[in-house]
Amino acid sequence: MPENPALALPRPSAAGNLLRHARYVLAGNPVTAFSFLLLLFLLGCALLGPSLVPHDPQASNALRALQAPSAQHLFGTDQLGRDILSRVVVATRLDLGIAFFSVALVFAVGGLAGVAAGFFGGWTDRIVGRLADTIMAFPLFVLAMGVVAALGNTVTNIVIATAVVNFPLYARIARGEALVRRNAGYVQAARLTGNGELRILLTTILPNILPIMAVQMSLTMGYAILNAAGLSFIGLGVRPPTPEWGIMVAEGASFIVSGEWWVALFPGLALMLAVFCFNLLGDGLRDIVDPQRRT
Amino acid sequence: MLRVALSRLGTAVPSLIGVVVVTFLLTRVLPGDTATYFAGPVASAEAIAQIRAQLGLDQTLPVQFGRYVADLARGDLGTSLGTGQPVLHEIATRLPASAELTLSGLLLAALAAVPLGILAALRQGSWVDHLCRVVTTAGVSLPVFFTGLLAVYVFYFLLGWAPSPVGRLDAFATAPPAVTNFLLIDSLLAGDTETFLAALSQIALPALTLALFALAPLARITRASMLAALDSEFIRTARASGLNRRTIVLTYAFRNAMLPVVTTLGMVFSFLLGANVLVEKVFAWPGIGSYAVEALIASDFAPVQGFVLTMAVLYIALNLAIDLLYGLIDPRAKEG
Amino acid sequence: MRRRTLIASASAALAAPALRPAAAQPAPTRAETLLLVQEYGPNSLDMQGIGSSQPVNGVALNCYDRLVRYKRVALPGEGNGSTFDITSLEPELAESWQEASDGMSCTFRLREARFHSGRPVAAKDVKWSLDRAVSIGGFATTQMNAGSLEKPEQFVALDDRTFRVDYVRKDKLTLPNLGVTIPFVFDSELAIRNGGGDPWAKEWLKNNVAGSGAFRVEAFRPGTETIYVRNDDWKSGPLPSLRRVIARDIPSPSTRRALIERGDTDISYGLPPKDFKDLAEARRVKVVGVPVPNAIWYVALNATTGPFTDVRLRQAVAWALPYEAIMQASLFGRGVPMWGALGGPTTAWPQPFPYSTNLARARELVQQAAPGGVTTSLLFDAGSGTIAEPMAVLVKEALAPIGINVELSKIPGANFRGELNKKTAPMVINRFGGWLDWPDYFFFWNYHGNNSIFNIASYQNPAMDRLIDAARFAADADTYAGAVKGFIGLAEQEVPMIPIAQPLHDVAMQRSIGGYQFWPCREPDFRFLTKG
Amino acid sequence: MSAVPLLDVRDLTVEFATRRGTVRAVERVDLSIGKGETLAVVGESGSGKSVTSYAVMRILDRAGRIAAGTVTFSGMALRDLPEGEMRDLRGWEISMIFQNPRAALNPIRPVGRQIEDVLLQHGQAGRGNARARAVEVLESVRIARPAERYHAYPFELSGGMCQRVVIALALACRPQLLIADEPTTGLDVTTQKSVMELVTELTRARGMSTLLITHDLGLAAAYCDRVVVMEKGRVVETASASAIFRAPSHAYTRRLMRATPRPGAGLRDLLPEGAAPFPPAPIPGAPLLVVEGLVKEYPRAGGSLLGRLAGRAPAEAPFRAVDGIGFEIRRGESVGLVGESGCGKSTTSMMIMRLLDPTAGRIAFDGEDIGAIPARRFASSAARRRIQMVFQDPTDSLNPRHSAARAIADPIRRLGTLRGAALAARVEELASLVGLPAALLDRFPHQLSGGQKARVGIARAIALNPELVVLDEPTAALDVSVQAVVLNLLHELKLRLGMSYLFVSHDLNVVRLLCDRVLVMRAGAIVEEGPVERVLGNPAAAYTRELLAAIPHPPA
Repeated sequence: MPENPALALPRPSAAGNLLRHARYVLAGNPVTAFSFLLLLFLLGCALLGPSLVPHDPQASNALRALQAPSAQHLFGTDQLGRDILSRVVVATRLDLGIAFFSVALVFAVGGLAGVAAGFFGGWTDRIVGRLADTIMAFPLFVLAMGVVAALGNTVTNIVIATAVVNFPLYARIARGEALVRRNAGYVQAARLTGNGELRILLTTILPNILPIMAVQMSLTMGYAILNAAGLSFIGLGVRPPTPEWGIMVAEGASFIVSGEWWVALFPGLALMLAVFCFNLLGDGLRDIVDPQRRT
Repeated sequence: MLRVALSRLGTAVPSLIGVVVVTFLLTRVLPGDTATYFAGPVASAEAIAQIRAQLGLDQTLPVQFGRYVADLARGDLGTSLGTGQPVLHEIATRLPASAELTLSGLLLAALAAVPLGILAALRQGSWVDHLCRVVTTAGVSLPVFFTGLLAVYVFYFLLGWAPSPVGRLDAFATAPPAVTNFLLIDSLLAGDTETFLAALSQIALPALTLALFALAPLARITRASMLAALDSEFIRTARASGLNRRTIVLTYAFRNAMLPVVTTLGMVFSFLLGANVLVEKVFAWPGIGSYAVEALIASDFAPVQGFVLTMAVLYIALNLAIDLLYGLIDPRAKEG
Repeated sequence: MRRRTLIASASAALAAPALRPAAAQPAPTRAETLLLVQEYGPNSLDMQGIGSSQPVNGVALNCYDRLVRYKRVALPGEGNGSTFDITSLEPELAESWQEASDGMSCTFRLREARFHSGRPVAAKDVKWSLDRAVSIGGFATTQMNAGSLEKPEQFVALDDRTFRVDYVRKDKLTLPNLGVTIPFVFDSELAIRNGGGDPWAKEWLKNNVAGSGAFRVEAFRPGTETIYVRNDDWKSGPLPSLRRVIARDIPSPSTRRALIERGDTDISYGLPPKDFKDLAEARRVKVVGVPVPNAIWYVALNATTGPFTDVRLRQAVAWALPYEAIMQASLFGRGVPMWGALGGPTTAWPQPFPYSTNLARARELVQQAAPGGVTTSLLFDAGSGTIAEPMAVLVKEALAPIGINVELSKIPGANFRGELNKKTAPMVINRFGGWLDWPDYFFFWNYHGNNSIFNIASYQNPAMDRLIDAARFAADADTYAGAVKGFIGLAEQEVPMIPIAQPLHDVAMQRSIGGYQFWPCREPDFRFLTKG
Repeated sequence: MSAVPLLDVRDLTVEFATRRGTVRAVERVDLSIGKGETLAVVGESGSGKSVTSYAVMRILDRAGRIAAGTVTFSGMALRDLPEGEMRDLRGWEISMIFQNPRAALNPIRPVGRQIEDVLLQHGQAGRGNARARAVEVLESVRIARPAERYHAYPFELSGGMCQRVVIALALACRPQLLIADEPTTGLDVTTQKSVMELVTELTRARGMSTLLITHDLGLAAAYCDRVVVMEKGRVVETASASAIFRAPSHAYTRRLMRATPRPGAGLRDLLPEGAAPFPPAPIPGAPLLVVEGLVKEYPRAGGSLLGRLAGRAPAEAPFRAVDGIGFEIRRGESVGLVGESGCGKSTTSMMIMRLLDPTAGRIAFDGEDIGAIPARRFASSAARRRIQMVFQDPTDSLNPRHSAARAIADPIRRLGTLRGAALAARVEELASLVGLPAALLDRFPHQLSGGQKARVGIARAIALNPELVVLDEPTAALDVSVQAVVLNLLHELKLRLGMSYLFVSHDLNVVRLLCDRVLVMRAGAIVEEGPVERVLGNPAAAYTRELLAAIPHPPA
């Protein structure tokens, strides 16, 4: 075995260590550092955006419809003369919100189910496994469409649909991680010290797989945004006139051929940037959490 | 091998039952009254009731389910109201189009992603690595419908490099005699270069659009599994034995790294097959994805059910194929 | 009755190819082949069948013959083709016809025509086809009933080439209704032979053409393409100059636009109004826009439940709508304004209502009716979202300042009719079009107390019903004119629905394409089209 | 030793770029090997012994680089050699074998092909005769039926067999120097013996030089001419094997030698001088644990229902990991359970710990049949606190997210009554009992050394004053010097707290030190049982004799 001299060095504290590790990873990885900055920017838009934008994102003006980018309208205007920059910025909150809540939901349900399946095995495993298999056997995007179509196209249902299609992924990852740890020494030790199985699951297994799940959550955030955009393109998205990137791209798509490229391009870029950010961030987090398994 | 296959099929049965039940329920809770929709714009209440009875929608859910399962058992997937054709027939004619497109996209993606992933792993932390990461991530960050539209605009409308996006063949070309129903293969079999080129030029843009999307997962997994393989002890043995770099990278590291790549390839394939809905829409590709979406929007149950069942069967078949492929690559897999 | 169109009608002689083709034909050349792109194609080849989609009308039009067709009226402008006059009929399968002296039947003399199968067209085929239309149920039967064509007993085959229709009542719509795309003539022997026991051969006719029309279907690939080839033996009109027509389904409107702009297709159907406007302005391709007879984009306000039971609020909305903005941003000018009329109602239909954007009056009316303001929701069909969605957004924005808060609800196409059937939606954006171009026909569906699905406002007013009924069966022109003015005036007063615009039906085609023909069903008629 | 060394390393310094900056893993190391000589490099983990060998081969990880020094092989300066030439040298002039032979082979390539690859690479065979040559090479490492084994995959071979293949790979091109990096670590003693004998024989016969890298002084002494001792990246002593055992000159070497368990040395002898001798062990009391007819069966893998229906998998007899064993442990007694890997000793200990349910048999603890209580429910049993365990891998057995204090307090919180300040006091008391500085209690496992983690594990095990403690190879993952301390600590605690031990180990020398009685297991059964002096001094079973004979003996 190659000896790793770094491991032999004394280490001060967990938090400090993680911070230093993060800094090390970021310094050696400008792409991840960039994605962190991007995330801060997006969060800034989501929190402060509505009070910063130059125009009312919903105010139409038929006289100014479909104007190319100019000093007054940096991103141009759309079919109804609304300021695209304002709409793109304001949409950040909704899009990030959809992504965040769907990921939180799937983590809570899928992650927990997966951990239980991996840890308890037996029937729990079989039921969760079957459920995940059944969902996997569906084409995911079509399933998401079906869920939204069946429940109605509200933000809540988009969140639910995104969570449902991600369930197998989370359940599988959590199951795998729990399975590896099910008979780890410290879990056996916890049994010896009188912890019940459920308690071990919640206090021992779950916290230990959190970092790996965090990586997945970041990657899924990007997918959730894309998913919502795809649903919007089909016409199952958020209700108009609420600004949302997917709808804006879908609406703008019909103007590309006629030369009004800005209508679709800027929301498309925002969408891409956000998904890009979360994907890179997920990669970066993986480097920090688990350098061995970066994919 | 046979045992692996059989046990795979055994575990797939409950999933299949689950898919049948979920699909049935999902299509039944879809809002919208099919009967009203298809009765036409100025239908009387009786006309609607008549259509409802004709569709069997006036029965209770269990009865409808029973009928549905009985039909399925006879291989009858029902008739699409949207296109008026038997679903089985439509899926059979449309599946090759989707499969050809998806496979082409996947092939393109694999041809680009695998070398890229290997390179990134070999030069971990270098600019190649970062570039690979940024490019592939950017590819997966773009909604496919956006990429597709942009591609049509630039390559067809502005530059005129690509032919008009009107499906698998341009309107004036004649399809080669059907053998595999893959136009590229059939035209070659028929020795018809002209049709082959026509089909190739039609498939190029949509396949590229799909490939761009499939690039990221493949490149990532290639890179990761190459890193893991390169890091493993047998590579150290190979290096210590003085084997040349080519043998080490390709014969030793890459063949071992292929296992997760193959799994991901299968996953990406099944994902794309269902998810190229949007690409099919943009490029007027007569595949099953766009078929299912149109049906879903129209609350047309039968095609949605048929599509989902087909996908489920494909998914199971695909996993089986991957298992068998695994057995070819990895002797350990044969042991079960 | 004169039909109002955007362009004053004029008559022009239509050149028709006079040459008969030789017996042995070379394969159609590209010049003889037309490529047309549309959003989606037919889902059946049988327009009488249940669940047939809009493009099936095109199959009925091109592959089958009717007894009669409407008189073709040239559209103004060089090479813009023709529209029609629904009040005057021309022969198609029938070479002549004579209404009985009591006005309660009409006898048709059939021409010597042959089906694609080679069998001569006989009166029994006509009877079978019309019997089928009134018996099959669904849309076909409803449409037949609209012209008082209700039961098989009305159709009598006198001999091989003589056919009589008996009337159940005097109805000015009866004869015009024989020209729509429902009462077309099947080869009844062929159909019955292949029907597999089904007397109406529903399944077989869905996938097979058994007609005598100008085109046969060479390939029918639903969702992909439909290919038509000319029937060289067509007797019911001049032989078409096109020998082959390929109709491709291209779902993406951008692609359809790109195809026509780059010259890769001859005709592009169903683009968003924005694209038609651009194409018309660029003038590289020809855009023919015909105001769709008897069709209107409107906002319906529920007069039975919800806030708009108060007529003042309905009027307030009518005064508040941003008509100009909608015309520009949603319809891109591809429509006829239906607002700002001066003077009383005329008998023309559609005709503008006297409302225009006047926020002060609107606010005043809201103050009177609901000082605290109103919150409500506005439904529209996702399927027509390109137009309806911006329209809805503009309506929402315009109503907010006068105290009416609107939540938009985009209903997927499949659910839209279901929602309308509930009769509870307070506010709906919709477009209605009737094939039979009479105002009483429009009002019967949209305002009558029998509360059809299209009376979206659920408007109930016995006075209105009396006027509509009076017009439908009016014996003389004056009574008719009086009733029509009466119900239009009432509608302007009560505004259960606020007309916004009469849509144009646009088609983009290469400059080389001639002989365009607009029919009530709006599908392209290949029989008169020319290329080059 | 010839005048001109075959390999000469001078002033070798290797640096690694880590997140904490540059770390010197090897510093100014000098060593040389003559033709036909066998040199051992001995050191504990982190001593830089393996890194030295990788530097010689120039196969350091990406992060590592040779910062200074020269490496001369047969007069060639390896450090400046172009990579292509260096590659030709590897496997051809210098070759290497590794620890964990199964992982060292490409898992999805038949072993014969892997040998062919090397032969072809170095021109030792052409396309035509590669296969025949590979079979010859396999035969030369005494692999039976080599033509058949040519097609075998590593997973189809035993660990010892894999190591033979690795040796075959290394010797295929008849190199001049063989570097063996911990070649037998992880192998059973009997396998270790045959592998080492094979290597010695082949290298002697071919006049090769060998560089043996090991942590095991005994192994080094038994097979090598000279020994280099390394500590923290530096060479502290170089001497002939016999000299270093007779008169180690450096303090570190002396400490290392002392800490190595060996026949004739007691527990206290492992520690530096000055430790007070232990008080005499008490006479074992009444039986505390009685095991009778204990059986554990596992179903064979791969028998799915459908597979069975298809008739592909006839119902096979289940695998018996533990086959009806019986023994007892008395109060205050320390019983050793020894055997090679796969003999069932760990399964036995898990069943006694009640982490695993037995298939049959009785486990009576203080008269109560605890074997009847399902493992899942044993956590709430009263007997739980009375039986505790110290795990093999101190790192794996501590929750990475819990501090040392929390780990030690955990059993008390769950099963004890102390709370708050009393609990904290008890944790500190336990820490001092196991010799863990109180300052370390707030640290997390990754901030503790291996020995410290072992102490935390022990403190946790004794927190509830258990009567029986199962020690599952508690020192197998530790360096010898740490092992010596931990073993002493365990014995001390046993005496002080009056506990009984079941000590599971593969290392007879360690068992000899700590146990009163010993059970020797093989293939699920106990082959010999008796007082430790009798069994190890005068074994009755042939298997026990075999085990004893396999332990490497340093030259007298």
